Parts: sequence; C-alpha cells; structure tokens
Amino acid sequence: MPSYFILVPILLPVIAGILLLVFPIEDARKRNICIEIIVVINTLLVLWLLTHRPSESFYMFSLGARLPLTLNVDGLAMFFAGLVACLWPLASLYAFEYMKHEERVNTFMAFYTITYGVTLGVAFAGNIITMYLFYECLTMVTLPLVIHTMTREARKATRQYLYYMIGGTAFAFIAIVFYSLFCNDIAFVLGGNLNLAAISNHMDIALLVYVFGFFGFGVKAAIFPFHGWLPAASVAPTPVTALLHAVAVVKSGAFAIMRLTYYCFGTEALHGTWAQIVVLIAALITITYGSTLGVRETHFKRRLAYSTISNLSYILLAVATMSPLGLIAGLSHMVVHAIMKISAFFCAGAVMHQTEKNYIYELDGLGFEMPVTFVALFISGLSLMGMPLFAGFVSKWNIVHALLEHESMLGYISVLVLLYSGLMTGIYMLTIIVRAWFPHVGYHKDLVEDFKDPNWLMKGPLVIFSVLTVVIGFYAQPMLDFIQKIATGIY
Amino acid sequence: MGSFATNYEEIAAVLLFVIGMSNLVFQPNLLKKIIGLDIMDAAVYLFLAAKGYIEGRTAPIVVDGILDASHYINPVPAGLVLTGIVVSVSVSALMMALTVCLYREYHTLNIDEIMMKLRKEED
Amino acid sequence: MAFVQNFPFFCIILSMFSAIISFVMNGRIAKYIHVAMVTAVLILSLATLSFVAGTGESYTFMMGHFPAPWGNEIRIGELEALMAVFFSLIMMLSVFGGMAHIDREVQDSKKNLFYILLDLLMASLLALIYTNDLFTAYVFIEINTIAACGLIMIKKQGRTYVSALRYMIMSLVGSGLFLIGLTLLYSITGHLLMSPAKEALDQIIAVHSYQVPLMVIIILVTVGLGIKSGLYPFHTWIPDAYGYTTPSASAILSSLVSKGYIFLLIKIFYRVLGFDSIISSHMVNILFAFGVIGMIMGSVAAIKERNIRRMTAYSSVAQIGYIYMGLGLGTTAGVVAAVFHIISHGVMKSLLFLSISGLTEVSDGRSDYLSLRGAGLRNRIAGAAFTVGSLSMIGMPLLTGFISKYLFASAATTAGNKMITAWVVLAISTVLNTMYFMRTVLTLYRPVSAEVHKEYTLEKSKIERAAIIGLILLNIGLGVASQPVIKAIEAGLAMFG
Amino acid sequence: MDINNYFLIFPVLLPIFAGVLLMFLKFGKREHMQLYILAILIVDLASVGWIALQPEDTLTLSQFFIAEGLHVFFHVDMLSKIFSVLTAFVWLMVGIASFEYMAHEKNEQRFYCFYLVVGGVLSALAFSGNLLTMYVFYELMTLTSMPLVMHNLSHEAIMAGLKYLFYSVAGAFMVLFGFFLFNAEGRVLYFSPGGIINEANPPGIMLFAVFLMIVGFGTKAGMFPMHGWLPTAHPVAPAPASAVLSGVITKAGVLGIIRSVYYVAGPDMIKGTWVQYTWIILSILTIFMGSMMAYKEKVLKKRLAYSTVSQVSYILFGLSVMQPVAFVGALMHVIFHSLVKNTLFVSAGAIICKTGKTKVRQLVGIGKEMPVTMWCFTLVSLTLVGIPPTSAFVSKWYLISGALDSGVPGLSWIGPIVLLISALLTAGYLLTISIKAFLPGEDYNYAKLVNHEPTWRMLMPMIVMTALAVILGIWPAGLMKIFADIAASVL
Repeated sequence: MPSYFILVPILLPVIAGILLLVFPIEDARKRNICIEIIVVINTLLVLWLLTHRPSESFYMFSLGARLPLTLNVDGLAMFFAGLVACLWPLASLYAFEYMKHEERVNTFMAFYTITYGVTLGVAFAGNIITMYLFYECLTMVTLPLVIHTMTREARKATRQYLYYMIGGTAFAFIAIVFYSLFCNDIAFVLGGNLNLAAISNHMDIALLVYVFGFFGFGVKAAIFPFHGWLPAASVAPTPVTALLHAVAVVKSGAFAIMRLTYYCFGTEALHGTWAQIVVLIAALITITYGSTLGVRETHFKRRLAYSTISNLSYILLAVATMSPLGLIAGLSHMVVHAIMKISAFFCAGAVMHQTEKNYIYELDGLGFEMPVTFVALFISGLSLMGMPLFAGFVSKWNIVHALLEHESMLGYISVLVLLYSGLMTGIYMLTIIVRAWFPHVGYHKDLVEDFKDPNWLMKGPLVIFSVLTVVIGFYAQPMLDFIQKIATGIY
Repeated sequence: MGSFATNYEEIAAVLLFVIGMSNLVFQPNLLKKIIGLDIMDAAVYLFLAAKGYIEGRTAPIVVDGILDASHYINPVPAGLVLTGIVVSVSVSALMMALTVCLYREYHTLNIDEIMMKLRKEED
Repeated sequence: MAFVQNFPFFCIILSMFSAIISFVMNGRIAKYIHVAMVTAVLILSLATLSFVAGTGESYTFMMGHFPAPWGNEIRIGELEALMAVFFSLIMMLSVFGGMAHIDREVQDSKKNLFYILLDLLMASLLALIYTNDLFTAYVFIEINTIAACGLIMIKKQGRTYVSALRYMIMSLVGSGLFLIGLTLLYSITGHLLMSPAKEALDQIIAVHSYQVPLMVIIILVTVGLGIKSGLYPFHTWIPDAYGYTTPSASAILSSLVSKGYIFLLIKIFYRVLGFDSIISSHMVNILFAFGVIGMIMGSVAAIKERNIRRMTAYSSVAQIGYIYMGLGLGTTAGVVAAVFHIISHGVMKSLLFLSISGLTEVSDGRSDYLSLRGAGLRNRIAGAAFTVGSLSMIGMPLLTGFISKYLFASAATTAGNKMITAWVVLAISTVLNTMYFMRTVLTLYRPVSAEVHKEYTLEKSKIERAAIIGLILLNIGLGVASQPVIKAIEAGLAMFG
Repeated sequence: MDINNYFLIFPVLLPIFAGVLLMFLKFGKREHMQLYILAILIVDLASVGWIALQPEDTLTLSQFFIAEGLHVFFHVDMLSKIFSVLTAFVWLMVGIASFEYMAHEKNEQRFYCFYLVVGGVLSALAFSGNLLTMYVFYELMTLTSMPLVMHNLSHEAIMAGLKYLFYSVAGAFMVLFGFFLFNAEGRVLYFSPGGIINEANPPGIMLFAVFLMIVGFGTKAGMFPMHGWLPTAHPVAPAPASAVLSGVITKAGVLGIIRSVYYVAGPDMIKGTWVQYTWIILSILTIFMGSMMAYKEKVLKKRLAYSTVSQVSYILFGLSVMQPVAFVGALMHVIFHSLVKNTLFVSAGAIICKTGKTKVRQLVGIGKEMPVTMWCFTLVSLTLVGIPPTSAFVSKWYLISGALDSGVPGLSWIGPIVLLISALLTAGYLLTISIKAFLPGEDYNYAKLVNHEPTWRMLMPMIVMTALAVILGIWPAGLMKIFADIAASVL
C-alpha cells in the first residue's frame, strides 16, 4: 500500500471534528450516528493499515534542517495504534450516552473526535520531531475536553493541566533538540540511534538530557512529582477522564518515553548509568505515592486517578529496566491497564451518571441495584490488584521478570514496592466493592433502590472490557507473543 | 598623570556629560530635564571639537590661497558637531512640545506630580 | 553597476520624500501615499534581495562623489535586504491591520502627521539597516526615536504623553551613550565608515594598544543600544509605550523599532568591533546574563499583569531577552537564532497586538482580564489570531515560535558552559509564556451569559481581516518553511565578516 | 491422560457451581435448601474420598497454561488427600450443625452459597500442584471466605471482614514475592517432596523470600506478627463460619507453609539458617502469647479464637524444627486440632443460639441445661489440653520429642517448656469453663432449670467429631504410618 495512506486515519477524524465545529449538528441522535460511523470507519482503516503495512515511511515535509516530519508504522506504532483504535469506538459509544444531559455537546464531540486522530498521529510518528508535534497538539485538543463543564474547578484543573503539559514538553524539547543534533539519523530505530562517537566525552550531559526528556514526557505519564494534574483533571466528564487516564494522554506519555528510551537514546547507552537509577527510583516513588494516596482518597474518580498514577509508573518502571524484557512488560501493562482502567472509570461514570454519587461512602448497597456495573468494577479491581486469572497479573508477572532479570538490590526492592502497591490497590478497590455489596445493616435502602444499571450504550463497553480482562487473564500467550515480536524488532 | 594635564577638554567633556545625564534622568522638573539633555549633547560636541583640534593649525577656511593640508585642523569633527547640533535641537524641540502638552493636561511641570495624577485618573 | 543596486537608496529617499510631501496633503491622501510607498519599498527590497542572493556577495553604494574613507556610503548584503523586506512587510500589514482604529482613534487634524511619522520611521529603519557610516546611524537613530515618540503620543491623551516622555528620556540616555561611544571610536580609529574603522581597529587590537578605550567603547555602544531596544533592566518604558497607543503603532513599535536597534548592534559587532573582540571582552556573557534575566522577569511581570495589552508588552521584554540571550551565546549559530527571532517575534507580536485590538472592541473597549471573557467567541477571527499568536509564542510546532526556540536550543549546544543554563531557562520561560498567554486564550473562549456583553455589530473592515489573516499565514509559513530564511540569514552573516 | 484426571476438578467445581447456583435458586421451604446443601456436601465428600482412594501420585491435571511460565496445575499426593478429606468431612459436619444455628440468622442463603464455594476452593487448594495454582486458590479462598466473616453486616462485622481481607492479601503478596523470586531463579515450581531448590547456603535474598513466604502463609495460620485478624474475625462471624475458619482455613495456611518450605524451598536450604531460628522463635512466641490472651479473655468465642492462635502455632513449631518426628506430630495436630476446634466452636454456637450467652461467666451451670453439648465440650477440651490417652496428647508428645532431638541450639528445649506451659494455660482457660458448667456451686438455682439441649442435627456432628478426636488418640497407628511416610519423603 502507498505510504501516504498513513495520513488518512490521522486526518479523517481531525477533519470530521473540524467540520462538526463549523457546522454543528443539533439533533443528538443524528450527530451520534455520524460520529460513530466516522470513528468506526477510522478504526477499520487503522486495522486495515496495520494488516497491510506500507513498506517505507511517509515523508511529509521538513520544518527545517534536521526537522523532517515523517510517518511510519513500525511495531510499536502498530501496537499503540491498534490499542487506541480498538478502544475508541467503545469509548465514544459510552460518551454518547454519558453526554446526553450536558451542554455544548457538539464542541465536546468534535474535539473528542479530533483527539482520536491526534493520538493516532502520536502513534504513527516516524521520528521524535513528528511525535513532539502531535504530542503538543494532543495537549491542545484535549484542553476543551477537560474544561468542558466550565465550572470554577474545571477551569482551574484545565489551567493546571495545561501548565504541567507545556512544562513537560518544554523539558522534553531539550532532549529532542539534543537528539536531533547528535543522532546518526533522526528516524526511530529500535536500539537507539545516538551518535555515541560525537558525545563520547560528554556522556553525562547526554544522560542529563535523557533525564530531562524522561521527566518531560513523564509529566503526561503523571510521574511524581509532576502528577498533580491527573487527580485534578478528573473533574472532566467521565469519557474524558477515562480517555485521558486510560488511553490517550497518559499512554502517549508512556509511549513517548518508550520511544525516547528504546528508539532514540538506546538502551545500551543508558543501561547501568546513573540516569537509569534516577528514573527507576522516580518510578518507584510514584508507585508508592500513588497507591498510598489512592487509599486515602474518598472521591471515586480521584481515587481511580491515583491508581492510574501508580499503574502508569508500573509501565515506566518496566521501561526503566532498559531491557527487551522491560519493553515487553511495559507494553503488556500498557494494554492491560488500558482495558481495566477504562472499564473502572466507566463504572465510576455509570454510577455518577445514574445516581449523581461522587464519593465512595455514598455507594452503600448500590451493588444490588447496579449489578452489571459493580461486577465489572469488581473484575477490574481484582485485575488491578494483580489477582491471577485476571489480566493484571500477567503484566505484573512480566514486569517482575524484567526487574529480576539482573539480580540487583534495586530490582528486589522494586518487586517489594510492586507488591506493596498491589496490597494498597486491593485495599482501595475492594473497599468500594465491599461497600457496594455488603452495606452496613441499617443503610438507607430507600435511597438507592430506585437506581438501576445504565442502558446498553454504557453497559456494552463495560461488559466487553470485563470479558477482555478475564480472557487475557486466562490466556495471555497470543498477546505476549505479539509484544515479543515488537520488542525483538521482528515487526 | 601627565595625561590629565593634556586632555583636560576630554575630562571636562566627560564631567559635563555625567552632569547632563544625571539631570536628564533624575530631575523631577521637565524643563530642567531638557536642560540636562542639552548639557549632555554639548559635552559630546566639546569632546568632538577637542578631538578635531590640532595644536598650532588654523581652521580649514580658505582665506588667502590654499595651503597644503598640514596647515588645517581636521574638518570632519566640525561637520559632525554641526549635524549633532541640528539633531539635538530637534530633539529638545520635541521635548518642549511634550512638556507643553503635559502642562496643558496636568498643570504642572513636576513629573512626579504628573505620575500621581495619572494614577488617580486611572482608578 | 546594475540598476538594481540603486534600489536600497531609492527606498530611503522614497520614504523620506513621501514624508515630506505628506505634509501638505490631508489624512486620506497621506494614507494612500504611505501605502504606496511601503508597497514600493517592499517590491524594491525584494528585488534587491533576489539580486544580492543571486550575486552572493554584498556591495557598497557610494552616496555623493567621495569614495571611502571620506564619503558617506550604504552597504547592501543579503541580510540587510532580508531585513528591509521583513520590515516593510510588517509595516504594511500592521498599518492595514489597524486601519480602522487609526481612523477612529487619531483625530483628523493629526492623521497626516501619523502617516508622516510612519514614513519617517520607515526611512530611518531602512537607513539603520543599510548605512555603512556610524554617524549616519546615530542621526537616524535620533530620527527613529522622534518618530516613535510621535507615534506613542499620537492619541493625545495624558497617559500617552507620559509614556512618550518616559520613552524619550530612556532613549535619549541611550543615544547619548551611543554617541559618546561613537566619538571615542572615532578618536582612536579616525574613521566613521564601518569598514575602514574595522581595519584600523584590527591593527590596534593586533598591537594590544588602547585596550581600555576599546572596552569603554564596547560597553558604551552596547549599553546605549541595549537601553534603546529595551533590554531587561532598562525596559521600564516598554509597557506604557506599547500599552496605550493605537494598535498599529504598538505593533510597529514592538516588532520593528526596537529590532532596528538590535540589528544595528549586531552589525556593529560584526562590522566594526569584530565579534572576536566582543567575545574576548566579556560583553557576551553580560548580554547573556541580562537576556536570561529578562526572559524570566519579563514573563513574571506579564503574569502579574491583568491588562492584556500591557501583558503582551511585557512579553516583548521577555522576547527581547531571548534575542540578547542568543547574541550572548557568542556563537554564529546563536546570532542566527537571534536574527531569526527578530523576524519571528515581529510576526508574532504584530499579530498579537492587532488581534488584541479586535478583542477589546467587542468587550466595551476594555482590555482587562474579566471583561475579555468570551471575546474569542464574539470576534472569531481576532480570537483565532490571538490563539495562533499565543501558540506560536509557546513554541507550538508548525508555527514560527517553534523554529526560533529550536534554533536557540540547538545554538546552545555549542555554547559550552552556557548550554545547560540556556536550555533550562528556555524551558522555564516557555512555561511562563504558557501561564499568561494560554490562560488568556482560555479566558477568551469561556462562554459568558449574553447579558454581560451587549451584542456587537462589528464593522467588517475587510482590510483588517485580510491583514490579520496575512499575519497568521506568515506565522505558519515561517514555521513550516523556515529553511530559506535561515539560509539567507546565514549567508548574510557570512557577508558581514 | 485418562478421564480420572478430569474427575480431579469435580470436587472443586461442584461446590462452587452449586454455591453460585444457590445464589439464584428460590426455595419454598428452608428444608429444601438444607437438603440441597446436604446432598452437595455428601457428594463432595464422596468424590474426595474416591480420589483419596486412588493410588499415590496418579492424578494430575496440567492442561491449562495462562502464559509460558504461568501454569495452572493440579496434582494429588498424600498431603492433598489428607487435607481434602479433612476439609470435606469437616465441611459436612459443620454444615449439618449449622442448619439449626443459622435458623436465627438473616440471609441464610447467601451464607450457604459462600460456604459451599469456599469448600470447593479449599479442595482445589489441597489439589494444587504448583505455587501459582496454590496462590490463585489461596487468594480466592480469602475473597470467598470474607463474606462468611462479615455475614451479619454489623459495623464491626464488616470492619473485621476488611481486616481479615487486608491481612490475608498482605500475606498473599508476601508469598507472591517468594513466588516471583523462585521463578526468576528459573525453576519450575511444581511441588516435589524435599523441595526443588534445596541447596545448602543459598543467596540471602532467597532465604529472605522463603521467610516472607512463611510469614505470608503464617498470616492465615494466625502466626505472630500477622495474627491480628484472627481474634477480631472469629467472634463476629456466625459460629459455623468461625468453626471452619479456625478449624480448616487456618490449616490452609499450614498447608501453604508445608508446600513452600518442604516442597519448594526444601528443608536443607533452611535448616540452620536465621530463617529457621526466627521461624521457631515466632511460633513459640505465638504459642505463648495466644494461650495467655485466651486465658485473659472473657468472651467465649474470642477465647477459642486465641486458643486457635496458640494451637496452630504448635503445628508451625513442629514444622519449624525440621525433624521427622516433630513433622509427624505437626501433621497429626493438624487433624486433631481441626476436629477439636470445630467441636468447640459448634458447641459454643449451640450455647449462643440456644441461650444467647456469650460471656464465660454467664456459663455457670450451663452443663445442667445442655449436658450433651457440654460433655463434648469437656472431652475435646481435655483432648486439647493433652491428657493421655486423648489425641492431642499423642501429637504433643511427638512434637516435644521431635523438638528435643532436633538439635536446634537452645530452642530445642525452650520450645517444649513453652509447650508445657501453654498446655497448663489451655487447661486453665478451657477446663474452668467445664467445671463451672457442671459444678455451679450451691447458690445456683436448680429450680428454674430448663433444658436447652439442641436437636440431633447439632448434636450429631459434635458427637461424631468428639468421638473421632478421642478414638484417633487411642489408635493413632494408621494415621501415623501415613504421616511417617510423608515425613520420610520430605526430610
């Protein structure tokens, strides 16, 4: 297939969204149908593209010397794009139902669709400059989504989100400039393409720059101490938080870090340096911090946000091992976490949408009224805490493998930290479940009994995600084989 | 320290320049500012003229037949000074105009008072 | 010699003459004259640029019949021509973009004066670009100052008078310092033309004499021009000067006038004092330090500011900090970045100032934060323009700001110990820029209930819209296809040597 | 791979499905439900018995891989047989006894469905043939037995349930660490007698892992320092629940320890290391502390719970000295203690549901009102104290003699002393009850003596278990032979 075809799935949603902005469709039903058609078509396009990959990368144009914009579909791109493409239609289905009662749905949906294209852009970027471009665009197009409710705290959260993001990219920018100057060829190459001869005597600077880049991109992946935006941003409508926290934004942060580590600077340049230790420890701190605060938090979505913080750092931890195993582990946790966290958020959203309840302590006895939702939440909770036979365990298993590969003290400590965070996850997820299914005697049944599960638009995605979680938990080998191929560069 | 004895024009020029500049910057009264400005410019012209003058020669004005160039002082600084004067005159004229406008607005020449009134009218 | 080689001279003369004849014309005709003049200058400069780029070497143009070192002459290289093109283009767009405001805000008796001042400004800028003679440079600096001062006070309000006064005082100090530096230079070299002066200086430096005076000269010239171009500690006049006058004026002031001085400074560095001696004297480090401080402090001041015109003005302080930071890196790459940023900042800032005027007029003419809520929805094109400008300011790829950021950062890599500082400060100032520009953008698109603002009937001034769109395109164009410009700058700097 | 192997999962799945089904079934009368449950339990016992009768090491089920290295694997050896039969038997007994008790509790049906599920999970635990499988069902056991604890949904019940949950999950994660570590060592963790690693002076981290596993499984076995949940959880649970909790589920912890120490790590690896010493010290501490607390305790069920703490640590002590005789003693104590403790709890339940008396001092003269119950109580108390010729005497004898010639410096004789002291304490806290119960003293009012004796459904199990406890004490030879074989195989 001609390589310029890569551009199509990126542009299609963007154009569609812009059109929607210019010519709003007032009738909700018609609008939803149009959007869903676009999204599904795009997803099919992506999948088709992944199955028939163009042989060479597509050179768009050059911003300047050393600043070419290229698109390419390599293994990692396939992976991320496939993930996004599979999750998006479900997410938008959910969004239709959820946004029913909101205002300015047109704008919302428009940007929601544009984000799809931009995320694919991040996935398909063929070199770090292109990725940076789409990465920035991602920040910008998600702003209207976060601010959508326009309440005071929404605006505050949006500003915070913006400042964190731009700050992050500003520091990542340094790494990008450095790499673009000191690389053999700027295109992504598995194993890195840094011109080590040129920087051999300034290795420390290179490492410092890498650390800049790691933390810069890490802001999107909510690494401590740059995680603040994530809990705040959970004021946004749930489809957005689910997307931000589960798929688009945080994952592209992790994705960018993978690109930076494995495809730009290269692991052999970084392995065993102080930079690696720094990022590893940062990830560890984040894991501990996030899971601990998750226990303390009583707001439903914020709690999930903290859980995201810690889980994202699982991925970063895996990446920070700087080994192929680490890449495998990171990728597997990427997909697994996407599935289970988006399902968890949708449960939270379903609860909020049906009952306007935001806090954990309000959920007494809801389990009997909304069985589907809470079963899904239960499954994702078990998976999050790393229960065997659920997806979460598989990825955790891989991460631990990567950590214990080189028998270092830090590795053992990280495993302990993982287990600690698993315990905390168990605490903050299962307390919700217990509240929902085992309400105290004398809870006000009359308060909850008229609530019920949402309609199929919301339930459908939940069920699908739960099933996926269990299926992967029971039979993960195919997924792992695929990831293996990516990490060993066969794709 | 001999150099001081010989270049006293330069020293004078520099002193004048400093005086003028400090007036221009620190004087609250607009007119005095302008005077400071003129002093500053004058200092520069003095400096230039001193540079142009060469001991024991005459001004390059032809009175009785052209002597060879070694009799005349350097004419270029004089030209520069003339140009400079023109410039400074126009500048101080502009300053004057500004001062008049300000006086019409605020009925004072004291820049601080003007500032105060300005703040008042702003809020 | 080719006929094209006269064009730069024609440009200067043309603009001066148009100023002179505008005296006897009324406002409307003066406007037409001005527009015609700028267009002509643009075309002529383009021709010159293509010519110089074609020949690939600079040439000097003798004025009058005295050859160097006696006569006065102008010198045209690729960089000069590029600057001329850019200046005239921005001038044109800014005037178009603020046309309606000029008609509204400037009283009829003063209209032709306004255009006269613009013509003079054009003339002096061109002269500053082209001249090869230091004293001529001084004269045109003063003309430039006077014209700028006139533009500042054109609205004839107390506030503008005061800001004009402050501007005058600062820049007079600046030009005074510059002048005395000049005379010192003359006294040790005996030349005012740049090239012979450089030769003389080279001999002097070769024998290591006159080191103290040389130092003094460098300091005086740099500080003088630094003050005039609003380098950080001397920036106090900027917010008032840009904040209160008519939009076109502030656009032109912020994007052209100060840049003219900076360009002159670069020219003097290269063509008179010699960049090596600048580096060996630690002037670059001082410039770097002030530039870096300016980048931060300007943005901080802007964040504190609630009135967005003044905010944008403060942001120019920061941007000028960028430019001096680039110079202070002390490498050719740094200078290239600085020159490119002169251009891109001009493009961004004029766009911002013009769009702000469009936004304020749908908000009861108020430019403070709260009254601007939803302005972007009321005046779409201005909102879009402001958004583009802001995004460019924070270095969004595909926009010109990104390129200059990239150039600065990559120039820093060769700057040894300044590298890390430059990088970090760049990053921080990006964040700070976001903190005020994007905050404003969010405010602009925050919907407000209809009764807060009455419905506005924008008089659809096509020309303004065209100008704004032109500037937007310019932003994108410079961001997407920066390569030729950068090439031209590098070539021009090479011709300087 | 013949069909018998698949029959292996029958006793696992049958109760689980039956339990889940019970959630949705509607019964006209309680009797029908009881019949249903009774049938299930009997069939379960029968099937387990059939499996137990199969020759050694023939049944294996290894069809099921999650991913490479993650293998769910069932295998039956002698230990599994013993545990599974014990479980099924006790389950049946307590089940029968509970019919009457549960009459005065709400949500009977929910109780029974979880009761059945736990039964299934426990037999799966007994059959599991590698650490992963064991870990899976260990977690499942925790999750499914938690509802039994928080059955009556009072505030403290729920809090106790959560405490139980979190302690167990924490323990499970400690186990997981060891699991991860052994896997990273590249061993396949199929249980094999005598351990698969089993090398002298292993790396310190491995020892640490083993230690963590001991403590982790020790959580369920109520070993200090992770015993905290036990005294909280048992009293609030309904009597049958607490019976199985301390009678069987604590033994699951013991099973876990046996598996991980004797079948994975291997005794030679631990013998004489700090791990063994700490383990011994911990168990001794627990024995002493548990019986002291029991002695001080005023509430009957709490007292029994503390006694469980100390008694189970007898077993752990026996295991920790790593000496065949002590090992035999430990295994015997597993059986005896579970019989005894179930009887005790059931009779306590009888007392509660008949007279509603929970405090010890209220039990004055209770022997007159419910003689049979109290006779059983007294007999098993004597057993537990270890009066010859009852069963616990035998086990303790073996424990002590084993400990004495285990040759562990110092501890080899401190342990026995502590055992004797705690035996005295046991007498102190159990027999006093019987004495008060039968000899209320002269101020006891015989006039208003009413017979509170429960019906045969409650008495029968008590009697059977008591009889077993006594008889096995008199003729222990058969059991001992089996245990001696096991001990020989592992040590």
